[in-house]
Amino acid sequence: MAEQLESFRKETRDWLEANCPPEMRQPVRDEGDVYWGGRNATFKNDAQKQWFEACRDKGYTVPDWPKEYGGAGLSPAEAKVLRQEMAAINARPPLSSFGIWMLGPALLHFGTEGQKQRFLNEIARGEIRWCQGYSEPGSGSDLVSMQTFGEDKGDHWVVNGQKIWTSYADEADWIFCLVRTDKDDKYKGITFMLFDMASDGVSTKPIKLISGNSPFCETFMDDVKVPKSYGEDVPGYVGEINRGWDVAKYLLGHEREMISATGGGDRATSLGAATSRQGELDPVLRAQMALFDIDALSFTAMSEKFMDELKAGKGHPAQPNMLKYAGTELNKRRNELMMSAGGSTALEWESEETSGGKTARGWLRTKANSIEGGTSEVMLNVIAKRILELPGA
Amino acid sequence: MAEQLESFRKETRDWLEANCPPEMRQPVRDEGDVYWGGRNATFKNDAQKQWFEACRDKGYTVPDWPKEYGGAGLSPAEAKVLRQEMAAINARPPLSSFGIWMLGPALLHFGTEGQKQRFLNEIARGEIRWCQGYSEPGSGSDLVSMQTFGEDKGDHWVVNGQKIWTSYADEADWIFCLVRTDKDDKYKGITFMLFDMASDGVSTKPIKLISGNSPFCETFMDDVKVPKSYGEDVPGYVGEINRGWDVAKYLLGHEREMISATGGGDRATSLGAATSRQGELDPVLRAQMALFDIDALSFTAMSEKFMDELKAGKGHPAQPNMLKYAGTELNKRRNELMMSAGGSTALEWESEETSGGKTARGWLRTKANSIEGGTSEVMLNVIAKRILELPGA
Amino acid sequence: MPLYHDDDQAMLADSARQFMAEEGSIKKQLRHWRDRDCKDGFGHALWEQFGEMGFTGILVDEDDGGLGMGHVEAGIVLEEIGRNLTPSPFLTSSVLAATALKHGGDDIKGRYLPGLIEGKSVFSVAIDEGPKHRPETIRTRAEKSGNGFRLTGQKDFVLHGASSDMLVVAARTSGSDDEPEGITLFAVPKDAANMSHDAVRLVDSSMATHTKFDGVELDGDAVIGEVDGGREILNAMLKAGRVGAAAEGVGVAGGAMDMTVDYLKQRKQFGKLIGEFQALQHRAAHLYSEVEIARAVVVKAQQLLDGDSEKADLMSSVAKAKVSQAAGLAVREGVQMHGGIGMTDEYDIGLYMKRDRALSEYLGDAYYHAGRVAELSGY
Amino acid sequence: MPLYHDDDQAMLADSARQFMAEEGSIKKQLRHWRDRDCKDGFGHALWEQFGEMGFTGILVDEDDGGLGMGHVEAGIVLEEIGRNLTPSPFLTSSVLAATALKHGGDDIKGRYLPGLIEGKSVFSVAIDEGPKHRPETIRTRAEKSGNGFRLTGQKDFVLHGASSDMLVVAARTSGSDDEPEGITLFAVPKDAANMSHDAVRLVDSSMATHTKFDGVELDGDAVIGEVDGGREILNAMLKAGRVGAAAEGVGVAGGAMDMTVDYLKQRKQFGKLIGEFQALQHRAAHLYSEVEIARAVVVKAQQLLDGDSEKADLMSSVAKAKVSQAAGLAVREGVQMHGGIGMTDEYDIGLYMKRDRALSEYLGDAYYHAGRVAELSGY
Repeated sequence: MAEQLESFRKETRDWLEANCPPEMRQPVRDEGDVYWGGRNATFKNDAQKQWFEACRDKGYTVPDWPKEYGGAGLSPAEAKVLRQEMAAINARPPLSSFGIWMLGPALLHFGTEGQKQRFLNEIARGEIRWCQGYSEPGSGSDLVSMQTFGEDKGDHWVVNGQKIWTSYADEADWIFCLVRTDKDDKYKGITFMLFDMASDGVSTKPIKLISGNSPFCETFMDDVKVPKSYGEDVPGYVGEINRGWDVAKYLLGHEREMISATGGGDRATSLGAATSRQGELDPVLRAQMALFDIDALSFTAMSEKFMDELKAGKGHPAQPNMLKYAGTELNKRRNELMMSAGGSTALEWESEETSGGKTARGWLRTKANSIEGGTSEVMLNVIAKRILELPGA
Repeated sequence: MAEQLESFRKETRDWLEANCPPEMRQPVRDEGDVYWGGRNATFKNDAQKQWFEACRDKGYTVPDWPKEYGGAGLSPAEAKVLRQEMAAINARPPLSSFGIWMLGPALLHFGTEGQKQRFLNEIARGEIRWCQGYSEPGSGSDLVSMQTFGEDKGDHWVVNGQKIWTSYADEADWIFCLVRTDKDDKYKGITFMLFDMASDGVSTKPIKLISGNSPFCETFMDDVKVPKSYGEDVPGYVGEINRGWDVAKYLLGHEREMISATGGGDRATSLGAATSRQGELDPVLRAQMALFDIDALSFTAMSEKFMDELKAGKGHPAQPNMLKYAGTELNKRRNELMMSAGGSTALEWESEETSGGKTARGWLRTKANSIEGGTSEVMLNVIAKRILELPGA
Repeated sequence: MPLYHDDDQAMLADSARQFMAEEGSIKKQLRHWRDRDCKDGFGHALWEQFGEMGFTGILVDEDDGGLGMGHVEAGIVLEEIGRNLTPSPFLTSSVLAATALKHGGDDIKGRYLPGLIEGKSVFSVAIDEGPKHRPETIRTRAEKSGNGFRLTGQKDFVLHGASSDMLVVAARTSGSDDEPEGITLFAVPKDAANMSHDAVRLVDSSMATHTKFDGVELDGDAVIGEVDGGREILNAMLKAGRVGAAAEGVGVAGGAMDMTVDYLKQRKQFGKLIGEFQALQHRAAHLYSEVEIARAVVVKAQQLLDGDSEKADLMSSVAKAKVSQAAGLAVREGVQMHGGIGMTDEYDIGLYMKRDRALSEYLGDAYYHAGRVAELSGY
Repeated sequence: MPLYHDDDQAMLADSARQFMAEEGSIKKQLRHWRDRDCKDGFGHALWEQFGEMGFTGILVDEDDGGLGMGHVEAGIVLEEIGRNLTPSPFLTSSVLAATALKHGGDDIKGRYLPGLIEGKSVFSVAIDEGPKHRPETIRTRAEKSGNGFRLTGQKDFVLHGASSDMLVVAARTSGSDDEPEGITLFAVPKDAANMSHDAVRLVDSSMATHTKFDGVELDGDAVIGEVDGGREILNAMLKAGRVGAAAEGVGVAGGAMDMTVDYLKQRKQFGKLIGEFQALQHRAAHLYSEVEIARAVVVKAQQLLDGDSEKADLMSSVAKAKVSQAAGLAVREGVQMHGGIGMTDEYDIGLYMKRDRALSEYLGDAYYHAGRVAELSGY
């Protein structure tokens, strides 16, 4: 077993050596370095193309998915080895996509064989770029109160409504979208639909954030026709009609885990050590930094502990909520302190010295951490109810 | 006007010079230095007796009460001058009592002429010591849910029930006590009764606190007979029967003002400056001290501002709630920091060096500040509702 | 003096409130100039209106053509500026520079005050060197040159630097970098040769400069006060500036809080107004208390400053720090309680967060002033 | 190593939990001894039971008759001690002194370890001088005297000092007060002449001494390890002690939290269980997160210590500080949420507050360790 893994590690190392171009062995600096795939995708340079294609052909865009759906069929242990070896050479992800992170897991769990064959392969091969249609202006934390409605027309629905916070809706090919199909049942009246963003009646509008331009959009649906089927065994929805909330909940849990996994920022480094390099720290600020570092290092330990427990099947289902709550609050505090340490330089919004206000924009962007993927308040509600079993509403 | 005041100041100074013995010109060190009056009161020494009697005869135990009720009938401006001149020589209060602080104001506002004549004079002359019967074991924040019941027997009630947190119940002569007289109306079914603690069926039990022995008691009432009248125009209750909640609310507001006035601890001194005298401060503790001092000095300003506004009739009725909330929370924080500064010495519970654990006991005692007289949670509810006008329960 | 506004001050507050809400609103000023990428970051027309209202000369002595009022009155205007996020050079010109000029001779007053009072002139102050406010250390040097001085060095975080007609510059005329003494203040006119501005837009859309003095030649009459006697004037400026910034911060905090409390009364989730949720109620109530405490300490500091009290220095730092904490809480709670839309540029709450950040940093953040409070208190 | 207990550790935890809940309960131990004004502050019979359970020798090598386990295992016992507020000399004897003795020769081990393992001997450690933990400075001096040493100085906050059979004393054999080197550790027997204890009861009812060494004559074989080589042993003791105290603190925090959450489910006010109020729910949920974070970092620090990692020093301070913050929150929230009855001696929640305070202070409070974290991280 351990021997097999070691031989896999050796193979992987060799394969990476042969296939990952030097340009792809550098940290992602900006959005331009990310390859999202899709119908209209272009490569930034040859290295990006070469790296993507090598991974695609090997199944390494989604290494732990089964081979028949475009993955490499790696075991969890093998997938971990691959991650470690890629990290060791700073290899960039060959393909980023909400298809991989969100829709894929939902289809693997709820999809029909036909859906998996078609959509998972498209995702794995970077052919179709997906976006997500969950929140609505009136339905944030209370997601299930959403109003976008699909009228049943026999073999299709006619969908009307508005979604918000659809990341990259303006660049995505298809959307997975929560649509109300029964107005009488709040929870059992939602269908998890899949449709082409090029359909008649779909339009998008980018949302500018306090941190500047953003990938988020508003998405408007005006008499959009969504087929109930895209061919044999390929329904136009995931799971059952009117039971899309089950799929949505499954994905929300998944999303919170993902967000919490990145919470707390770069955990390996001491914030105080990093910021003190900019100049001598004010003694009171130094004290706050130290108190922060204590919290951050402790949080990292909890994060590690939960991952270990999760792997061992010992995890509590509400743990991701705690990670998300504590991790995002910590990340906001980290950025407040970074702004303080940076002083007036960190206030600069457009200067070259700050790479266009990177510190300030990053700081403002973290304010969304405790909102997106479930607010801190919702997380606290869940902890109170599901872990502490406190009574009442 | 100003001239009159100046001549009053001169007279007061002379009077104090002549009447306040040197022993009474020192800060109160412990409970033994306080004179509470009452049927069984004894004086600690001649000076205490002399000072009390001089004040009693001058009406200075309750200087701003009308002369006919045992006061000196001073105007607010004159009373302030007296306070200033007493403070200038560190004069001790000649008489402390819940009669002065609590029942007196209630009688002045709600009492009959007969009640005022009798009870206010008794209070002013230190003849009767009162205690307060409000809370019950099941009714803390939700005071109005109290259950102690008085059965109407025509010319008297028969009272059964239990009160808690009755300060000095074991040393008091009479009690003013909330008793349910109508079980059908929560608010309009409570009577504010007055009765002798020597009545048959009244018993008390002291409560030991986490900080050690305390003046608090439990008070048990077992078929206690409370007359509806103590003579002509002297009802055995304040206000109307079944409308004791109005009196209670009035007094609660009064109590909160009193507690908030002492909140935040000794405001004139910097905590950091005081504690750094014990030795060099740890740099992180120093930072916390400085942040505390900022909050404390700012709170003092708010406290001053509210008093000024109150005097000018510009006060908001919910301001005492804010003072109580912020002041008591601050006082708890102050004591936590004092414990940290004191280190292992401050942990000592019975040693001579710490005067019997004064720092530790004081620290623990402050934990009650945010409970007694209305919890911090109740204060926040009131601010949310009455000032911010937030909706709902 | 009671810690509330007297009748005259209440009248001033009414007119400032009305004026700023109408003329200085976020839509009319901050967004207007920001969306046009205005290189000043504020509107000169509004500044002239400030002059017409008499705001510009609030702190200028009556003998010098001003209103001869105090920091309570200046703070009244600043609080409304804060509440409406009104971009203007009021703090730098009418508070900081005006305080400096108070210490100048008739000649320099005559040169600069009329323009200020009319709202035609904009003044900046150049104190900071480096990203953090450390006025104890002044490295910029002014060396004797002819019958004047030659200024060399760099100043940072010079608000409105590129838009100003005159900069009050703190420079060293003797002693070493960290010495308290040896500082002189200069009034440097905008057209001074060898002065260059690197103007940058800040997070709150205001404009600040890194200003270089590369051997700027100044006449002797550019000196404000006495040569080597600038530290005292600088301290007076800093006290006035801290208390002024704190007053503006109370406005920022109050504006953000009011927006948020309003939102709590409008937004529904889970079939309820979110303001019905007790967890949010308690947070809002706590925030309200903190803002009221901050408001009170600002008035206290203003009165102490107006009364020339010894405690004014300490309390100016207390006020600056407390407001920074309270306003920081207000904008963070504001953005969080607004949820997703609080993150959008379309809603104003994020603008409060941005202004608070810049204002907190200006003239020293809460940490700097906490350290100062400890030192002034002897620990 | 995964950050959870393996099967053996889980078994140990089960038996420790059961034992401590039954034999070490608040009623049976803490209140029992306290209400009798016991001069030890703990029960010797229970300490012998610790011996029978094998707890006493958890950190003692198997070769020396112990269980040869690590800090994870010691922490399992300590967490249950914390949860039940069980008074015992476990931390000073089985963690701190045992760590010191690990570095001693066979002779000294043979003299002291059997008594420890049987739960018959009680050991103390004398490190602090003055009210705050500052082990960087050691003023107590041991001067050469004959073929031994003569010990002079005073130690404070010596837990169980007057009840102990042997004290591990850190003294200076060379160098000046603040020097890292020049420290030697001594095993001072209880009957040493010229040693006197001033025993005081602490807020948590434990007993500590101010211990005076007024020319205590010690043989050379009282030295633990090498002369002048004590700093390294002291550091090992401190790391073990911090992580151990942190483990106990997690128990204190967890015990206080569980009591409080139970109370929220029982107490009614305003016609509702108070646990239905969202403001309290959110505070309880936040508290739970903080306690879980503290629990995790303690396991992390234990594993690093057991693995002899370089990071163990930093993480031992992180763990001590984090637990102190989390447990402080737990007891403060606990007392407040219990309302009036939380203030009474009759209810246990106040006992948690008292123990937390003493434990937080022992071996350095959160502020001390925050400073250490900054220094170790290079800022």
